[in-house]
Amino acid sequence: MTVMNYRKAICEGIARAMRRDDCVVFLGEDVAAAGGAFKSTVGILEEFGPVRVRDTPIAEQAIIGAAMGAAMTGLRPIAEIMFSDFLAICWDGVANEIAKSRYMTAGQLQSPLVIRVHNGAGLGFGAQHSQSLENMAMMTPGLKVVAPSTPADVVGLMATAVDDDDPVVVFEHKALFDVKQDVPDGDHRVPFGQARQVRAGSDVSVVALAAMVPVAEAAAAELGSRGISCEILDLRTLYPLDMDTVLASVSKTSLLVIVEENPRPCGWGAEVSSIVAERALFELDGPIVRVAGEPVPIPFAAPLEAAAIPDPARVVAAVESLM
Amino acid sequence: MTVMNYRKAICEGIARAMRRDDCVVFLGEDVAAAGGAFKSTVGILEEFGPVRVRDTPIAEQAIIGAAMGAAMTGLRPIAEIMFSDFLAICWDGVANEIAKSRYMTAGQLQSPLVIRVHNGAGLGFGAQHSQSLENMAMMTPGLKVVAPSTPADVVGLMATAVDDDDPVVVFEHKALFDVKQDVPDGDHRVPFGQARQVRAGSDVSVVALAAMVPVAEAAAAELGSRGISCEILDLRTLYPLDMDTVLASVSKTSLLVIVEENPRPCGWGAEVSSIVAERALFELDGPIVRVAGEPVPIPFAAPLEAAAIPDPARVVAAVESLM
Amino acid sequence: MSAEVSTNRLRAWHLAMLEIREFESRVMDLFTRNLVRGTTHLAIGQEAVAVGSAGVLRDGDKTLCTYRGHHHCLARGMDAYAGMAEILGRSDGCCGGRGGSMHLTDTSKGLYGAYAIVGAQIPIAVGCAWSSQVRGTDEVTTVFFGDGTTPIGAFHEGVGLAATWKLPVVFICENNLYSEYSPIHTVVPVINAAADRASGYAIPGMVVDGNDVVLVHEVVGAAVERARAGEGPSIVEAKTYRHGGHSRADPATYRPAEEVAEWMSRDPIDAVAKLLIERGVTTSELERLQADVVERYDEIVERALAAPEPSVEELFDNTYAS
Amino acid sequence: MSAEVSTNRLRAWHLAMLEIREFESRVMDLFTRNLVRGTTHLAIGQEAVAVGSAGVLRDGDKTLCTYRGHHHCLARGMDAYAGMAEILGRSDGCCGGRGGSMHLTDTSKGLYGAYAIVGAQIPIAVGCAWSSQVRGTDEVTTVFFGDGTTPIGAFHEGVGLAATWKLPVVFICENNLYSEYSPIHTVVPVINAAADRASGYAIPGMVVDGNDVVLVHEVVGAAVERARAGEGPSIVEAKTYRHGGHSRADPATYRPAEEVAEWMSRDPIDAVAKLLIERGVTTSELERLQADVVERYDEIVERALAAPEPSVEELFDNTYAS
Ligand SMILES: Cc1ncc(C[n+]2csc(CCOP(=O)(O)OP(=O)(O)O)c2C)c(N)n1
Ligand SMILES: Cc1ncc(C[n+]2csc(CCOP(=O)(O)OP(=O)(O)O)c2C)c(N)n1
Ligand SMILES: [Mg+2]
Ligand SMILES: [Mg+2]
Repeated sequence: MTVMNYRKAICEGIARAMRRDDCVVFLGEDVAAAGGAFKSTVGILEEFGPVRVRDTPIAEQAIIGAAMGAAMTGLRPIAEIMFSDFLAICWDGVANEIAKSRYMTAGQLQSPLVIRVHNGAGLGFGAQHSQSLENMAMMTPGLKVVAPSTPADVVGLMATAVDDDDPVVVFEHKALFDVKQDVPDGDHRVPFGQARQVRAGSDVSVVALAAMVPVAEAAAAELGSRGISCEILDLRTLYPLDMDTVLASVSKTSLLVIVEENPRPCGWGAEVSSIVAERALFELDGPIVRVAGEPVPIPFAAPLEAAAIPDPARVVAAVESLM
Repeated sequence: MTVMNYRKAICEGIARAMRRDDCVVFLGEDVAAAGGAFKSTVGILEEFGPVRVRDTPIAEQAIIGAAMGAAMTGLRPIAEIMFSDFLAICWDGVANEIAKSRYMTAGQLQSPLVIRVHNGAGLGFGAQHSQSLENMAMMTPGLKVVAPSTPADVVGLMATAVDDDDPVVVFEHKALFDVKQDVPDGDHRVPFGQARQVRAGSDVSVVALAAMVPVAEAAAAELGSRGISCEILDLRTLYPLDMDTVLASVSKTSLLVIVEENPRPCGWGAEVSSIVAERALFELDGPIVRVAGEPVPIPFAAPLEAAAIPDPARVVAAVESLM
Repeated sequence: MSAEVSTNRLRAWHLAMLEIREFESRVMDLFTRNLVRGTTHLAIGQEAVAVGSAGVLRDGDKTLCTYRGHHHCLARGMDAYAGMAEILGRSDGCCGGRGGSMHLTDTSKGLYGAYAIVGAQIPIAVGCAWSSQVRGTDEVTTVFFGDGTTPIGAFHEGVGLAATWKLPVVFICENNLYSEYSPIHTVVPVINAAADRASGYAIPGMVVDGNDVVLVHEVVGAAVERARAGEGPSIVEAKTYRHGGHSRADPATYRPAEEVAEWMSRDPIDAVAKLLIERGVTTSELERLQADVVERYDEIVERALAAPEPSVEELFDNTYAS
Repeated sequence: MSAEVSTNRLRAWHLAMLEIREFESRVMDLFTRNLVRGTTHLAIGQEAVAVGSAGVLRDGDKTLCTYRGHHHCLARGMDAYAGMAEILGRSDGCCGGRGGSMHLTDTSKGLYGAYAIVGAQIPIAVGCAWSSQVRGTDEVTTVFFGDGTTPIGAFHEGVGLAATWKLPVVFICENNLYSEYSPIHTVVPVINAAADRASGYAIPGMVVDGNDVVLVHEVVGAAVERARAGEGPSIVEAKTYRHGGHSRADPATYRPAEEVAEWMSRDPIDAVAKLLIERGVTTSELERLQADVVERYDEIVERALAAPEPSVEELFDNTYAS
């Protein structure tokens, strides 16, 4: 075990993958010489050298294309897109090419690659650098979608992502970079499609992801002190989606609250809610409540930004509305 | 009243808007001299001339940027993106610039513009020319989202879209182009945020959009012959979203089936389902069933393409599962 | 220059071009008879670009093309039956009927995909070339695109990365004078849609008569050798013409009659047939050849039409590896 | 050339540059004191590009810039208090605190936005210019971008459309030698990141010393007049240098000490001060000017810090017009 923060865990996850497999290459803007805009890839260039680790021009379509072409021809690239907001520039490559090519060619073109993006709000970066866009990936068949909430999961999910033969988009949440945790040494792996039970509870199931996991935990602590017992599930991956664990929890608690950072319309929580409403409606003792980002661009000013994304108070209120 | 097909209605809607307001300009790839790749804009160049109607290079980012810049400075552009799939190329312009600029500048930058896209499957165009992507627009605060199912709505919603001071994305469904209908003459307008009751019924509410409306109608006819009465609602716009009408119908029928063409994960139907599960759970007598596109890229071969999107038989089966 | 090319080679090229033309004519015929769904983009008139370019490649070299790519696939050795079955949406198709006319693919022949979003193939091809560099091979990637593709961002990002990293890729523009229905000069600000961009990337840009298979072979050959030697990418712009419309049933009435007539008189297959006749091949031999091709395609089309469609049980196959 | 510029004009430019530098220094100071959230990108060292360029514009002309855009906003007349309040996230900010440092906007001054996605502003600026053409005006749009922006697709799509449609827009590259932390020559294949692209669009491409306000004014002026006359767009590449890091607390240790020293010795404000002194302005007068500016900014910063933050009740304002 080694204690490390989320930022360092990103680096560790990449380094372990590159040590394990010579086919893993890493590219992105200022990821090499500068160690990344968030200093989350410091030392990778030094350890693996300039052939496997490359700084690119500012050209996200080229980065994604380069990753796909390399993946189709024997490498396992990890590509960084500096902010998830910039996926909008290269979404054709991600959603129309990478995600679909295996299907369209009956398996001939394969893209075993990982796209890492810095995701989420809370740091005052403004509307074009703060979005939570896991749902954009989740709505695209052919992509696997990962969003770790802890350093150990960052490392363990990266191992699984790099070894996976499908394209994986990993959403790393900027607001979690300083969170510290013990991370297992060696070949630590977290399988896809297994939600983590963050906290067991009996009164209400709270499903969360990424930076919303600590928000849910804070709310659960507060609710616990009021005698309400929350079970918190961290989905960890949106495709594959571990509905078995969610449904089992709901059938135990009979109440479901979903906490998601993206603006509400068509958020990942909508999908989770609709699956529960289709498969377990009669298990529910109350409405399915979604505590989601407000439907606005992320504002810059501190009080507005805070109000635009869920906080523990809103989760507490949502749970109490069900009691 | 004039009978026209959906294709002609597109042209009519644009022409009426351009006649009404000199500030309306129209641009896109081969929309002018050639009258559009789907011949849906034949005659516009001839009537309004080469200053207001322009063929562009193949450069979707430039098209969207040009539309936004023009909209910010006094014009009301209508921009065509030939296939909705190509939104992926210019999504930064649409989602990060056009959708957010009003908010980010406290109202200084305004983009009163319309983006028309050809959307949907069913014609054998393959995975990169057949997607239903209304949900991608719906998940983006700042955009209005329109998807007409009939010629009269094509004309009436275009009038509303062009006059609206917000950016509007209009999804025109390729599979509906030959559908004919009486279209009111004059200043026909369909307001945003008002679902259309396609068919009144008492047993189950069926909510649909665009090409799924006739699918729902065919299913309802079949179900009617089996003694099951469906109420069909055509949402027409996804933002604003007319949940009042949906909730009123659900409180009457107590059952809800949603029919959507997009692949299921995070489809617009997920949002509708989650709102009902949050606001009207106890009105429901059965699960909320979503009949959605299968989570695959749209395959080319006829039987596979047909199987990838909802058809009346699947809707019939869904409704019967609730009886 | 043609003097340096052996008669056997010219014969092989001629035959390859005949086969492409026959393939495309059959697709057109099937489309007109409503037996092909969706859309098709034919390369009749552009055969020399494909055959001349493919001729310089080795096993291991990679080729990426567009929705208008049947000729490139055949030129690199795709089985015509697998291509035809794909266009007809049959399970024997090279993509099991999942792709269709715009997406013929056969990685066993170095064909790394046909892409239907204008420009998308270019950064991907650059990635293939990067991979060849990283893996320490001397493989080369060729990537095809149209004149109308040169305004799009993906083209510039791809060329820029390749030039900066000196990657072994050759960008080959088939300038058929039209960006869909628009004359190319109405949508780009330069004379040579592709080659004139090269200076902006400090790489070579060459223009070649794309209807002269010998010249194409020579110019693309030089660019490929340069790439193989580690000297970086080039842009080759081949001026050519599609005999028919852009796609589907496009009658191409937007083209001046004299322009069409002039280009028809410069048919790339006629040109190489003339060379062969100059070298003593007889007209009757050429006619026999043509008759053989027709016969072979009669059989290919018949088989493809009789092949089964994919089964609905396979709908989800290959969405994911796991 | 500087001989042709009146002393009053030089004085005005000098003052404008001083104000920008003071503004930026205050932002840096506030950021260091943790009073600015998120990030900032300062233009200390690049003042001459902004002031020289803004000087050639008229009312009605439009300017679009980037996250590194404070200097352009001030040069075109943005109220410094409104800018400072915006950077501090106050409701008195030019965007009511919604935008922040990267998005200063004031359409009343022709400032049509500061964009934080590299390259995004370029097609939008082209749209502004198209609108000017459609509306039959002689307005001109200037759009700023960095050297590191030249590889991105949006840049090429925008320049291409403007060149094809002969739009009244001037593309002004501030080449500060770095694409974020990467030396520009490591990420582009040409010597002049922007100007060398011009030939690929058949438009003029000029290189100018961006630290010489007089030269900037002249070269941008010529490009603007050309655009205003309906002769189409140009690319101007101004070589300059940021004195500090890319953003936030970047110490910019990736830059060679000699390079920094050389550029520091070519400070654009010092250069114009030298001209003024040559024309008889006294050092003490310049010192007084500087002191006035400092005093004014003391007050601006104090007011901005005291201004209220926007209220949560206004969270949804301006998401939609209706
Ligand atoms: C990004 C994108 N925009 C538009 C289209 C529609 N489209 C398909 S082919 C084509 C014309 C392409 O012209 P060119 O590059 O010259 O190739 P050609 O068809 O002549 O071979 C267009 C506009 C597309 N497929 N992708
Ligand atoms: C599309 C996109 N990619 C990456 C970034 C992150 N980023 C912000 S500024 C910057 C460097 C831009 O360099 P340059 O264009 O030279 O402008 P400068 O900052 O030097 O003024 C980068 C990579 C971004 N904002 N947008
Ligand atoms: Mg062409
Ligand atoms: Mg720079």
